[in-house]
Amino acid sequence: MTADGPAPDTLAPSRDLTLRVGTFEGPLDLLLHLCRTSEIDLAHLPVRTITDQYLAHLEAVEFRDLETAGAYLVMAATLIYLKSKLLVPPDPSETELLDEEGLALRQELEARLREYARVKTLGAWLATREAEQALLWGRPGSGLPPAEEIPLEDLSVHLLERAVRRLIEDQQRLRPREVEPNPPSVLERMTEILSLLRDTWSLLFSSLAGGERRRSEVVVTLLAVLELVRLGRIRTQQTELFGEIVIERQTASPAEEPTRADAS
Amino acid sequence: MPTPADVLEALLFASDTPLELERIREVLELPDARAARALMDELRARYEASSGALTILEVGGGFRLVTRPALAPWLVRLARARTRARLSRPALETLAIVGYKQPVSRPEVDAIRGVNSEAVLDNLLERRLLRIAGRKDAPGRPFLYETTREFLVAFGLRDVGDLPKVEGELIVPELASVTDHGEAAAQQDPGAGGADVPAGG
Amino acid sequence: MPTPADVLEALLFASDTPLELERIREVLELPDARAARALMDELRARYEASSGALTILEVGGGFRLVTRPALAPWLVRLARARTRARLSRPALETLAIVGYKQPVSRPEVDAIRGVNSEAVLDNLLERRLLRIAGRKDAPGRPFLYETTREFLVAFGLRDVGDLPKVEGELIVPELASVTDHGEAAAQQDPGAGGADVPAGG
Repeated sequence: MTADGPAPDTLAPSRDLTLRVGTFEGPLDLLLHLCRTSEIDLAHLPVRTITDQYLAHLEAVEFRDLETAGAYLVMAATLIYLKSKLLVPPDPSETELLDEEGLALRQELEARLREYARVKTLGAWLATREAEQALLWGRPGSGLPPAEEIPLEDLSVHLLERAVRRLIEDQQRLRPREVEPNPPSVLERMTEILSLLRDTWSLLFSSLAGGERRRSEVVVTLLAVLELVRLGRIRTQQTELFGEIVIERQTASPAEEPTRADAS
Repeated sequence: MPTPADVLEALLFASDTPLELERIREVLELPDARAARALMDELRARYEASSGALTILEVGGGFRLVTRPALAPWLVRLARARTRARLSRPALETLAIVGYKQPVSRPEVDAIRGVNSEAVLDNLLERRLLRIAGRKDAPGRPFLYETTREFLVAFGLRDVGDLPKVEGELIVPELASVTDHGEAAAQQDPGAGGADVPAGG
Repeated sequence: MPTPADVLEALLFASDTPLELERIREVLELPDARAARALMDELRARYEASSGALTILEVGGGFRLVTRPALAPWLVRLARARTRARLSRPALETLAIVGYKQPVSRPEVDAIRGVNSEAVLDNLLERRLLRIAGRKDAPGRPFLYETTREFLVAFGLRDVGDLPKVEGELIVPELASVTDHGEAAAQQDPGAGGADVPAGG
């Protein structure tokens, strides 16, 4: 495994800060570290202990940027929420009891942690492979005659024909959209966001609208987010003006269970 | 007159990317890939028998001629300035995710790592360890990422199948209660340390 | 344990410039250049005795490991096979666009393909399948590209009029509406060098 600190290829400007954060690469990494040091079984997460430890560590963490800070805070909020769902008064000898929703949330957290643990292990495995390969030297550069000195053999003209056909077909498929920009409807986007939030409880706005920075896409996404907030299906946080917007799943919609609103 | 094995040796020597069996077959006008493989085996046996400085590696869908690991100390001295920048932990973890989930989009990578992975992905693209495999049919139509041959070479893998099986490490017991939360919740890790991955795979 | 001759072999193999005796002396911590020369003679004798593909050449004040001249024809064949294989899908697409729409500027190629085509165009220029035909009278005065005689030869065409007729028309989008698109310029073509993409994919 390489040293825990970031190697030279990470983002240059954030390096110093990252080092001060310690060796954590995000909230899951911190959480996993806490579980490992306390020998916590990832299949039976003690909510109270882990929440208290996480919050205690959070104070010592210096964030590399607002977005990362947001990610840590979303995790903190989730843990606090989860802790608030514990049914029985604290009794360390008892196993913790949660209601159905809390149970599901905890299992999801456990599953994410296990997945992250696997990723980390695989990352470490890759690091050892990389180190092994660093002991091998190949030939520097190619010993073959350079491309421009090699006469090309006949290429089939059908390759060109196929390529141009493909392009024309693509254009014909896309043309209606090009002429009359037809961004996905707000409703469609809302459905998509909710379905994404089934797999994870928080999303970054930038990663939703980030693939293609078309203004219309961003606008539709924003409208969809606002509408979902209004409907109480999601929560959003933006820690600073023009900062990253964090989108979280709102598990219980106030419309269905109005009393929950006070609790959270 | 050079023997076929000599020709193969020359091809390996001159090639800066892994040499595929199909390419060998083509250049040497062999009947099939099996014949190319047999010739490769012959040459490899010759290299193993002589205890010279070089050895043949099967990697990235082809074969490479490289120096033996034992010679690294002297080569380091030769190339004083040669410092291959090692990959950072975020880079390795991101590669791990793409390696076993490919093709995978940035939001998915973000979700697994719990942090924004844009910069790391860009960096890995630039290093040609990843490439864009298309776009996902999802909000924002995000790019899909997959690993490259460069990735295989950098980690000495024949193909992505050489990656250790992480999924298979999990024991999936019957879960009585929650059915709503699908596969994620249904997977049960044997224990806290349960993510051990056997090398070699 | 590697012998000094093995170390020398590794140094020759991994060195990208002719290896000087002084350098050998230094890396192997030999007493003087004579000792380095003696070692080189030993290795050369070994290479001459075995009739493999490689030989040691004294050149430019140093020594190089090279393939024997008799093997050159196969190396040309390999290079040719690879060049052909390396006409990746992006390369063929770009060639097709230029072939059918020449002369055409890079922003226009970008707009049709939806991705940045700079690297592909450079590659095709280098291969002499395309050449620059001048500059377009448009914002930024971009280069115009057209196909070359090599292009015709490679595809077995007498002239570009011989290109097969295809149904439908390839439309070159109006660039005014395209520049606002932004994304095209931001995104590098993943298959740029095309090394990983097999022909005709």
